[in-house]
Amino acid sequence: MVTVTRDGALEWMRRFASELSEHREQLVRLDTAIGDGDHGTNLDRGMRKALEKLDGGEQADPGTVLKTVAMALVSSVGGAAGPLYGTFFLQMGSALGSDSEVDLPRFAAAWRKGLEGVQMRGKAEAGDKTMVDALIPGVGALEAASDLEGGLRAAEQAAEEGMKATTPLVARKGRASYLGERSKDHQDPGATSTYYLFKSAAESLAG
Amino acid sequence: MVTVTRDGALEWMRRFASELSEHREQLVRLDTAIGDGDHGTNLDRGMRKALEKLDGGEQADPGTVLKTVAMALVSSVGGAAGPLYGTFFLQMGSALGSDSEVDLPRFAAAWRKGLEGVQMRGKAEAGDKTMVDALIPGVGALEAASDLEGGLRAAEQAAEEGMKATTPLVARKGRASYLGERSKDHQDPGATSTYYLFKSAAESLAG
Amino acid sequence: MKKLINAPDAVVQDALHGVEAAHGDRVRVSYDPAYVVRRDAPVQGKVGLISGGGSGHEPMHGGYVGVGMLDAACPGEVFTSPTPDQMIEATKAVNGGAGVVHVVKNYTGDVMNFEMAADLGKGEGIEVETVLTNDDVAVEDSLYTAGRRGVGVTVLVEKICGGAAEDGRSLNEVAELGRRVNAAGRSMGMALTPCITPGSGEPSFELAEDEVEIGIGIHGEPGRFREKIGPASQIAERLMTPILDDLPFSSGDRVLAFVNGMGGTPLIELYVLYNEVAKIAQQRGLSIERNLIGNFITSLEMQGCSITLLRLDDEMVRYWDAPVNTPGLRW
Amino acid sequence: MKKLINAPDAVVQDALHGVEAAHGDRVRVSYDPAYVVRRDAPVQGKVGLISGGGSGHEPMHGGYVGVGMLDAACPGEVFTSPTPDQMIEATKAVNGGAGVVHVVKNYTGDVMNFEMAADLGKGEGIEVETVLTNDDVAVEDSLYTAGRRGVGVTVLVEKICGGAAEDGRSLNEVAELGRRVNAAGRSMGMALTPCITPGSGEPSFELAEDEVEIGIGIHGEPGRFREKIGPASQIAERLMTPILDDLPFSSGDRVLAFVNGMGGTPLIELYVLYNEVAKIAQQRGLSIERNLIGNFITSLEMQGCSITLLRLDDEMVRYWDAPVNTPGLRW
Ligand SMILES: Nc1ncnc2c1ncn2[C@@H]1O[C@H](COP(=O)(O)OP(=O)(O)O)[C@@H](O)[C@H]1O
Ligand SMILES: Nc1ncnc2c1ncn2[C@@H]1O[C@H](COP(=O)(O)OP(=O)(O)O)[C@@H](O)[C@H]1O
Ligand SMILES: [Mg+2]
Ligand SMILES: [Mg+2]
Ligand SMILES: [Mg+2]
Ligand SMILES: [Mg+2]
Repeated sequence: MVTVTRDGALEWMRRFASELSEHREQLVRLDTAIGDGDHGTNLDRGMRKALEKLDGGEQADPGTVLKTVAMALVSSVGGAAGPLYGTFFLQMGSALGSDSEVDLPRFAAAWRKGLEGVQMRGKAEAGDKTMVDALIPGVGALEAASDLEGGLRAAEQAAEEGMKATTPLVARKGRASYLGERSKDHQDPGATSTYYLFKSAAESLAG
Repeated sequence: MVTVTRDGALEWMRRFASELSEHREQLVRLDTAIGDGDHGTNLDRGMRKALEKLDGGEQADPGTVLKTVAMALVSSVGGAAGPLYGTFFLQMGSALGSDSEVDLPRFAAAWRKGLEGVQMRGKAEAGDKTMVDALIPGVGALEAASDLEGGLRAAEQAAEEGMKATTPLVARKGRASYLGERSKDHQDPGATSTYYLFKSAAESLAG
Repeated sequence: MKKLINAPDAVVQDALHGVEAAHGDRVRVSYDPAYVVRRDAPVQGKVGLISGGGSGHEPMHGGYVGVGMLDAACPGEVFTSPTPDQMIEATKAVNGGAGVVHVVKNYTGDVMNFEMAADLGKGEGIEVETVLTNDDVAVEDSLYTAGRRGVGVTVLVEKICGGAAEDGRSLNEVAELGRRVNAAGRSMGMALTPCITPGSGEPSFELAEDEVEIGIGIHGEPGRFREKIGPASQIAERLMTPILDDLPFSSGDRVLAFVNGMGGTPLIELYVLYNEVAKIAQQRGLSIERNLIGNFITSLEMQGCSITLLRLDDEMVRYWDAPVNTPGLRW
Repeated sequence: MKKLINAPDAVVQDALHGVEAAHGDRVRVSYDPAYVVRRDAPVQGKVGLISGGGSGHEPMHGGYVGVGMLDAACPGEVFTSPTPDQMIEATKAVNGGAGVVHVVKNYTGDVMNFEMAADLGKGEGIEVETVLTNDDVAVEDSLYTAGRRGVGVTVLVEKICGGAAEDGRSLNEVAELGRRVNAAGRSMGMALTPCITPGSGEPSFELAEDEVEIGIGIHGEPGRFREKIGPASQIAERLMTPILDDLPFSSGDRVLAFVNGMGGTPLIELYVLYNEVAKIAQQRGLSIERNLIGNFITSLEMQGCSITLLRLDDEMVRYWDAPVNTPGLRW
């Protein structure tokens, strides 16, 4: 596969939903340690709603798929993750316009727009111990790649490293920041769900 | 000792207070099982107050000692035990009049008056699984005795048997009665504290 | 045992100091003997209304002292009925010449202590009437036992009699109304967890991680039976069926539905339960005309709830709706 | 996990049905999107006041909908901020032409969701002002973090702004007053036990049998530090000192003292604590002119408490005292 199609985007979202459902408890546990324990439940509920929305209509192109997911997340997730993932998919989907096939450079640029949306919304910088710490390296790897498949695999790996690198950090954004130094030695739940976003992209689009 | 004097009565009350203080947890435990767990705390508090009252004044005779204890219990114990023990000591003390020395027949008759007061106040019959089940045999033994020392020892033993015999009973009075059949297989807390009343009498008056 | 207290035997006194500090504009506190009394007591010509009972059921009773409800409340030690001297002093403090009603929950200890107080109160020339509450259907009603416990309906009796007393009704009228409310009310409770009294430091009973106790009392007394926890709908059914069958309530009855928290149950759960109660009431053809939802007669930090249904008549509704201004109930 | 619920993901909806069944005379409930709104909304010419936040803090916010307080409340899932569509619909439902104030607790999720809603609300020609509450001194205030959490003062903002809105004050006046209340209020909380959200089924943290957590948030977020439990006097000191030093409060200040239960703490303990708070206030020369004691902003069944002090001015007192008729607060 050298481009992302509508069906590819749908498959990506299905995989993302099942990753979240499968790792729901893990995300709850991570969020219980440094937050309020709802990250897994909320994203799982949101992506179920998103799949319902996707199943309930026809999406013409990858951009519409992502914007549909965005709206479902915004109106069903709540918390920090709702607006952040909602904004991410909205910006990314908008960047894709109504293209029916998306090649690597355009796909990477859309991820970049999504990342910018997250940072605009949440004001987090690299190192603040948030989902941004998985997004930045993941998007960077995609931009640096020369083919979609390799780019997706590199991005997954980079996001995983970014996720793991959140562990020693002191949180400066979100609920974990209330803990100050005590937020150290815990992996960030949002960075973890973002890793699953890259993982599911690689598994569904790098076939 | 062949009579009960003012000092004997005082010693009895001190012993009773220290028995209750020593067995406070046991009484709490017994009352937790079939009641609300306050029997030990309440009687312990009450007898401390009673000793304070006794120490704070001069009592001319055994009857006054018991009536002083009665008033202290009534106004500090609360619950079922307050009025019951209060009535017991009030009736018993009144029966003793202002005699300064009390012999066995008069002493036994006073216990009987106390028992009658308890039954008047609480309407419990033998076998209802209450303090009455220790009082009845104890008072009976005292009445049947021919000397004070032997009578007190016999009464202690009879009360202990009465106390133990409450275990298989179904409670028909007091808080334990709410349990119905489930009150079986537990020794009654009030019968237990009444056993200590006889025990302390034997230890202080049968010297 | 972890509690926000200074010492187990100082809890009641310390809390009374807190009540005085917080509500000194509405109530006065006497410490020895202990009672909480309306600031403006005695109200001349008004029937005085007092209640009392063990502490640990807050806001009952101290939180219900104020205009439109109690004139005074006598707090005992935690879960221990108060003593006659408290009741006598409180009775005197609220006697405005029209007599005094004692609202007494049917527990051996409460009944005997109030009895002693009432005997003595009469001796001082104050006319006293007693209203005994005994609404707990979890307990078998029998002449040969201590009878049913007084639970949730006590709050309703205190509110409704308080309204009637404020309205200038006579001693006998207020007492009769209270007895009518008690006779028309039924309750049952359940627990998810036990509570720990400061005095004992130990849980009142043990429950497995998936068990509930149905028919519990408000002193941690064990209930009718235990079972595996079910959904709120099942719990509502377990409590409503004995209540409905006992009076019995019948189709067309107008009722007040009171969903009470035992102290440690979040309000959101009480609303979940209320929804189930409302459904069952509707199925049975009852019309819920008034309701009360929250922690009003509690058992320290126990998790659980009780349901009280009261069959209403016009007079009860009128005095239920009458203004009340107490720390615990106000409108 | 033992709870009076039907299913973890039905809690909020079921409770909303309970609210509608219980308080249908005062509020209407919308289920999709979920919000509770005054029955008579929109009140023409009155500034609309709405709030929202995760569920599990009852009576906040749904219990504060009614005359003299909120026009609408948007409940999220348990401990999860609600979504923009709820806020948008609620905003429309309460817009009487004078604009709408959003009371938002400073949590990343709440702020972002309300931001999205406010953007969209403006798009529909409704003027929206936001009052952000961030009174929790347990959290360090820094530009480089998410800042302080909004806790107890939120209840006070809602009551006082509600009074002002009812009094016909303008959008800017109501919002400015709300900001002033927030600026003059400080809070801190502590926990004896964790709570369990229905969604996770696990305790939010673990505490030893003799430990307390000082500086806890209302979502079971861990606090500043842990220590062995001490007497209520020590706990009051632990919470009061950071509060008093932060504003700072000074001798002669008139304050409202709010002792709040986290949901699972018996009222008697809150009064014990209030007594200690009053003592400390007196030592510091503060005059407690108003108080509030009870479970008003909770954390499910968590045992613990929070203290909020608000430095009062005449306008705050006036609107605090103004009539309010909601299920959770009424006078
Ligand atoms: N300002 C922010 N910018 C980016 N990501 C953030 C920000 N605040 C929080 N997050 C992410 O959100 C995650 C928590 O999400 P979630 O638990 O759903 O929200 P909440 O904290 O409202 O419960 C955090 O682990 C973090 O990765
Ligand atoms: N009606 C009664 N007559 C005699 N004794 C009684 C009666 N009711 C209760 N008791 C005794 O009182 C004991 C309980 O006392 P206590 O725990 O102090 O009172 P409460 O039940 O009010 O907490 C019971 O174990 C029983 O022996
Ligand atoms: Mg979270
Ligand atoms: Mg007892
Ligand atoms: Mg008792
Ligand atoms: Mg959350």
